[in-house]
Amino acid sequence: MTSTLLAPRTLRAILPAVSLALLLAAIFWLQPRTMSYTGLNLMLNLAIPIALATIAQMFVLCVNELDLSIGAYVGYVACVTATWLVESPPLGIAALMAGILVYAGLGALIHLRNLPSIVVTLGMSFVWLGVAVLILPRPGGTSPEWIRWLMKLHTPVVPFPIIAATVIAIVVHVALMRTAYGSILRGAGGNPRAIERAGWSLLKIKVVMFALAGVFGMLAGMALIGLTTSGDANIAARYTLLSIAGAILGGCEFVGGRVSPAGAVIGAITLTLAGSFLSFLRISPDWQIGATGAILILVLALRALINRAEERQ
Amino acid sequence: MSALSRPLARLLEKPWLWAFVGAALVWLATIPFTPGRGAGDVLTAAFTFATFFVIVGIGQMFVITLGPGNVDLSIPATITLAGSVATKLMDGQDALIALGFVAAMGCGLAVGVFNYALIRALRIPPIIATLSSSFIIQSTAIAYGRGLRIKPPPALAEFTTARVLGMPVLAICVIVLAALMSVVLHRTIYGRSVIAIGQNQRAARLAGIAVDRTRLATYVMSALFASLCGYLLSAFSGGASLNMGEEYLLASIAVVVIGGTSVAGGFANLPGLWGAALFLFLIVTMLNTYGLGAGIRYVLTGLIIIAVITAAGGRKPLR
Amino acid sequence: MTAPIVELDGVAKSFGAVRALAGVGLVVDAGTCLGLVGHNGAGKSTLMQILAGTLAPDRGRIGVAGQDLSRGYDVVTAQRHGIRCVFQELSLCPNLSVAENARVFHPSIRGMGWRRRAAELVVAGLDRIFPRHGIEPGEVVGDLSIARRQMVEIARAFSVTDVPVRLVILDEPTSSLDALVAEQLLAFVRRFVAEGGSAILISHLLGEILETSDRVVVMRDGLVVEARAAADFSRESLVAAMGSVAEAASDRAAGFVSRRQGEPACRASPADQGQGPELRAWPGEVVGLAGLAGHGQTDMLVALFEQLGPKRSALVAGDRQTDGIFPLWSIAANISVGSLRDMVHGLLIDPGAEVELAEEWRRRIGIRTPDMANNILSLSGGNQQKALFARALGSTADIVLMDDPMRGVDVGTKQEVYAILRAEAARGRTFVWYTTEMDELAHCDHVYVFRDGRITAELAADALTEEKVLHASFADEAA
Amino acid sequence: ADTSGKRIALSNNYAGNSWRQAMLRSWDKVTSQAVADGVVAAADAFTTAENQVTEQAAMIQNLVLQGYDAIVLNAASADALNGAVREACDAGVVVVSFDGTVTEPCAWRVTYDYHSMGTAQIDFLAEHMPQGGKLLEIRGLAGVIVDDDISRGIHDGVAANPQFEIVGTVHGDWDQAVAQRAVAGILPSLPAIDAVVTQGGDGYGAAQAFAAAERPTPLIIMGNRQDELVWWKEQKDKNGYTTMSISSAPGVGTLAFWVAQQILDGQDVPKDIIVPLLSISQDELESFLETTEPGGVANVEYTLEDTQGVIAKAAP
Ligand SMILES: Nc1ncnc2c1ncn2[C@@H]1O[C@H](COP(=O)(O)OP(=O)(O)OP(=O)(O)O)[C@@H](O)[C@H]1O
Ligand SMILES: Nc1ncnc2c1ncn2[C@@H]1O[C@H](COP(=O)(O)OP(=O)(O)OP(=O)(O)O)[C@@H](O)[C@H]1O
Ligand SMILES: [Mg+2]
Ligand SMILES: [Mg+2]
Repeated sequence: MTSTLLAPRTLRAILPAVSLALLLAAIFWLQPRTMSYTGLNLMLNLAIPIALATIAQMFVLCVNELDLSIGAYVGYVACVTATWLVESPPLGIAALMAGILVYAGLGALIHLRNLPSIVVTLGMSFVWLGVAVLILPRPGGTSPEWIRWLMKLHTPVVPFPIIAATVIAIVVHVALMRTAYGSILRGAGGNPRAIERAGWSLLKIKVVMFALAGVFGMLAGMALIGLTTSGDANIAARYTLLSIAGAILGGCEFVGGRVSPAGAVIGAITLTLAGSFLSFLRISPDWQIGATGAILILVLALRALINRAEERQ
Repeated sequence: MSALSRPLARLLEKPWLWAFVGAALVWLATIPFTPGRGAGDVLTAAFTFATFFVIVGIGQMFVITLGPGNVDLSIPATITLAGSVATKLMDGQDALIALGFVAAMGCGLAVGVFNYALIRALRIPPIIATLSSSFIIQSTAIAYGRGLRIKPPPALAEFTTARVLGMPVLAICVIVLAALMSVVLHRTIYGRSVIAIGQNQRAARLAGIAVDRTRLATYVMSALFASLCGYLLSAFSGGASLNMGEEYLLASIAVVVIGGTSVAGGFANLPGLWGAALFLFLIVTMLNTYGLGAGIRYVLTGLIIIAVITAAGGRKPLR
Repeated sequence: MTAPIVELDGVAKSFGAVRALAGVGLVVDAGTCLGLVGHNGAGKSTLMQILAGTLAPDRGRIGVAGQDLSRGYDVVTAQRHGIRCVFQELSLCPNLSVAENARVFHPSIRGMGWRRRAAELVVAGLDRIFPRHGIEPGEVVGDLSIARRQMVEIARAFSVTDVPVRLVILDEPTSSLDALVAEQLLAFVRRFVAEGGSAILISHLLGEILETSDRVVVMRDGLVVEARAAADFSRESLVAAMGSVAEAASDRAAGFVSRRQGEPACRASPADQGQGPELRAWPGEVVGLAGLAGHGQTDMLVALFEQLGPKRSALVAGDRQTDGIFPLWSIAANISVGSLRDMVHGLLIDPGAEVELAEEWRRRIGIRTPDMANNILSLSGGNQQKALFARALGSTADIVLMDDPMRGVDVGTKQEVYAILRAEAARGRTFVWYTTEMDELAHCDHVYVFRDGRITAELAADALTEEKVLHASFADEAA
Repeated sequence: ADTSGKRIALSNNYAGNSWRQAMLRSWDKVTSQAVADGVVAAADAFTTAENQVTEQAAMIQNLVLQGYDAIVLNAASADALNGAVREACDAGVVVVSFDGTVTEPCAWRVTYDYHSMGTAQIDFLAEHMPQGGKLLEIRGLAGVIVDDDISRGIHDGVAANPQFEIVGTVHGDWDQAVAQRAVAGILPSLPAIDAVVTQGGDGYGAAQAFAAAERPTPLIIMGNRQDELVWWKEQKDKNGYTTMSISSAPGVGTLAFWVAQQILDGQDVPKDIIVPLLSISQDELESFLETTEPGGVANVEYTLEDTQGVIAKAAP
């Protein structure tokens, strides 16, 4: 029993969770006040939109593609949510649906023309940013009441962000890792030819995965507005990089359909906390940015240990 | 097939062709709005600025060719660090130009080795390793340079802005450099090793390729090119600044992929870097010339990139 | 008599300038096993891909169970009519579990409890064909050895959900299996056929074909050149029909002279060896690694390769898809990558030398392609394997390590390769050769038998018998 | 009230340019003196690594958790941090925003009148070029309020002075190199330019682009970087080149610090405090150059007394 628990594959699967636990422990130690309902709530709620964006990126990674536009898309959604969704909900909903449709269309275009997704989504990142600037030339807008209410929810005992993160991880895990069609979707990343030979449509799979990325990107943008209460075209510019880094940190791989929804959520939270950790350390301003890097490296150095263990086996 | 159409078909297969076609079309669309010798001036400006994109693009291209997951996100920070260190050491004196160069290259060497140590010894995925190290490098640059903008030595500044027959001297040097690197890519053991590793790292190891040595060399090279860019850029734009590298994060990746290099690794080409760099500069210039608002400009930039790549189409896998 | 299960007529297919099939007819009767043989690149796999619906023919008629299905024939149609195919290159998703891979193949497995049903289905299939297979349905396919992956794929193809299985195409199913497991499979195919199913079996091991098939069809250069009852063929007549020279039995044992003098070229022990013989190989020797598949032979070869380094040794990889080929490169570049150091003049690789090396080996080992500058994937499976062979043999390494290198290589070429090996060994090169075929072991001077990651027996050529090898392969069983 | 036990934090979203570096150094200089004098207990500076809204929001929340009494904020977004700022206010923390200000009503704002930074440029031009002329506008980063405000000021100024015409606009993203490149790209398509209106900090890049294109140097409105001032001085000495410099001084952070201290002290401070822009005229050039460190930026730091003066002026 212990031998399967300590098997490298299991170790690697729980690695992201262990990194996160260590980081949290360090934060609690530095600043015991964070170890409270409000503390956790404050520290974690901003990780929710990043986790959602990371999940979106993960869907795209799962079929061996990369989305460089997710940050700009989240910005677009944020602008739509902060303006049209409040002023005229039907228009807002239509704009959000259009976003998902465009994502699905991108999936189809990339598959049919066999295009490198990274270039197409790079182009799209400009398009989303442009549309966002057109919708909201200067920062502003307000959050729809219900989103705000949801994001500020005071759940009993366990803070809302923890519940939300768990729900996201479980829902996506069940849908992608446990359902029958989910295995086809992942298989398309592992060996597209085999999936095709078994009679499945790769076109449909790409469309589904990109549309899912669109949906989760949309949720990320809406959640973000719920927290920030108003929008800005550049609001999520760094999400592209964060979502990729979060997914990789969570054990997803660039090719081969090896993904982990729970890992992605944990990875996103780890990245967010690494930034927080810093503000609990008193470091000279010159080195604060560098400290973020050092923390990431420390958290990841754990991998080395586990890989060593694996090599010895 | 007739004798004439065969070379033409060969040309049409070149992955870099479309970046140049895109650049040419955008240039033609700009000309009607540029009176007199404006068309030539636009090209001169394009070559001037594309040069810097190409320099970092070369390093990034070798890294990306190493296969999925390989990308160097520390390029912007390295540019900043090398630029700051070099200008501070040279302190505006022509006599110290060589010293500044050596110092910049030293920064690159250190960064490259550090990056690869993280990747290899600590087994950190390259994208996160280089992201983390970029923070540390940026901090080093801040602590060292304190954001002071020191003037470059006049002779160096003159060199980076010099022209012959309207063509920037620096651009000519970098065209030669790109040609050299193209030979390195296709005709040396090192280049072959990079391409082989990018297709299948395990197979490469079993085919007797020195995988670690090649990957180390590639990350070091990427950092060296970034440093070179930082050195030249700080001379060109009158000093180093802390954010001088910022826009090279996306740009270095963009010129590589728009230039027709495969993001999945194992397939690269150098001419495409020039095509893509010119293309990206000329799009901005064209839209600026049309005097459109920022929103519309972004949208059009994106659509033009997608249109060009769609026209080029992808390569179908064989089996 | 019922209508034949499959009738192909005038099927043709070209890839650019290469004509893979030049109008082929093929009839498979219900309740029979059809053996399909032919040299590497004869067009067997192409024909089967057309029958499986994964490749569209340029022209030709496809009839299934008396119906003409030529129009719009595709994978889904083939599956609806109970036609299944185990492709030459594995078609499993490495990131999915064994059970999930079964699900990929069977759209009808879904809804609640699908994992359990998929697992049961694939395990039942494995139990039926390969008793004592030891594969867990939850295992991730990427972690399985190539032989086990092959077993999963075969079991999957024979498993039944909503559509009855009428015809199973097996494209070189035994090339990655050891003799014992291959025997299990062939016995199962006989049972399957006896129960009324049909099968098409492709193999370069003619013994298998003659034993298992009812009828044998021989292809050559994209055409069917002969089709007769298996009983009408002998090994020799089959070889002749394929257009190869008859194989000469190995005479290693007869005039065997040990070369074991002086210093060995290399020596090593498996990691878990403990007590027992050490692997040693002398210059000029062909050393065989025997035993059942997956008992540590491949690890031994990789360990040797790491120990010796690329200057002294070259390796012919076993799993050509994941360890061997560079899929974006030409055939020539795939070969020359093993010899780059020797082709450098000044600082640069000499393209002339590359072309020369490629052409030399095209000639010596008979790689079938119009142009060595074509992509490696344009080659048939067996020809890709020859390119990997050429990579190792063409290098200047003294020690050549070979991981079951004859996978999918046709009879004629094997003879040529044996001859090359002998010639190279005579020049002082050392070969360490893992194989599961007794015929191939007969070409070795010295054989080490592996069991559970350890060497359990060491046999010189004059002491080598099938019984001894089998005994050592199961040595621990009795204890 | 006594503020000697109070702790103040600076939450800064970006440190990657010389303005921010100067801001951080001014902060350090002024606040460490204040701490040494026992005016406040602590004044720590924090910077985010990613210049990103969510990261800064998290930082604000963490500062609240750490029990700071006041947060001085240079925000990554005018609106998007409102949620976090509201929570800080609710927790009883004083929030004073400056430079990158926030719109949340509970926070104090120490702002420059960026609109007037635009109009002042045109007013200057109208005075020095009564005949009018063709202008090139260099803007900052699209979608950011400061960019929008300055640009509006410029356009309003042009509307009031119809002898001027803006013939080209580029976005320089407040980055010297980007501005230089954008100007170089558009110049071939432009007629002769009489003046360049900027958002500060892009002047030197623009000058180099004109020189590279072998175009006559127009009147370029300068920012406050030392290299811009030096270039101006060189031109002035060579041919009497005349221009002005208008910009925001990085020392404004120290003003925000004192504002926070005054609020903690129980003083009545209006929510909006307008700070005069740092404007350098032809005559003041030399004196500013003397006090500006090479490679740095022209700056003014504020004392408690200065701050009290500014507050008094802002009070209704
Ligand atoms: N198949 C493999 N899988 C994982 N690790 C391997 C494998 N083969 C070798 N290694 C390990 O990789 C490390 C370096 O091997 P590699 O062949 O890359 O050497 P190298 O440093 O590139 O060679 P050189 O000394 O020529 O530069 C060794 O520690 C080796 O154990
Ligand atoms: N995708 C392709 N592109 C180009 N040529 C191809 C392609 N697929 C097959 N060919 C060519 O078609 C011919 C027949 O190949 P096929 O794979 O059917 O041979 P085979 O009889 O199965 O050989 P083997 O015994 O080696 O598996 C070969 O000459 C091969 O090079
Ligand atoms: Mg075949
Ligand atoms: Mg075999």
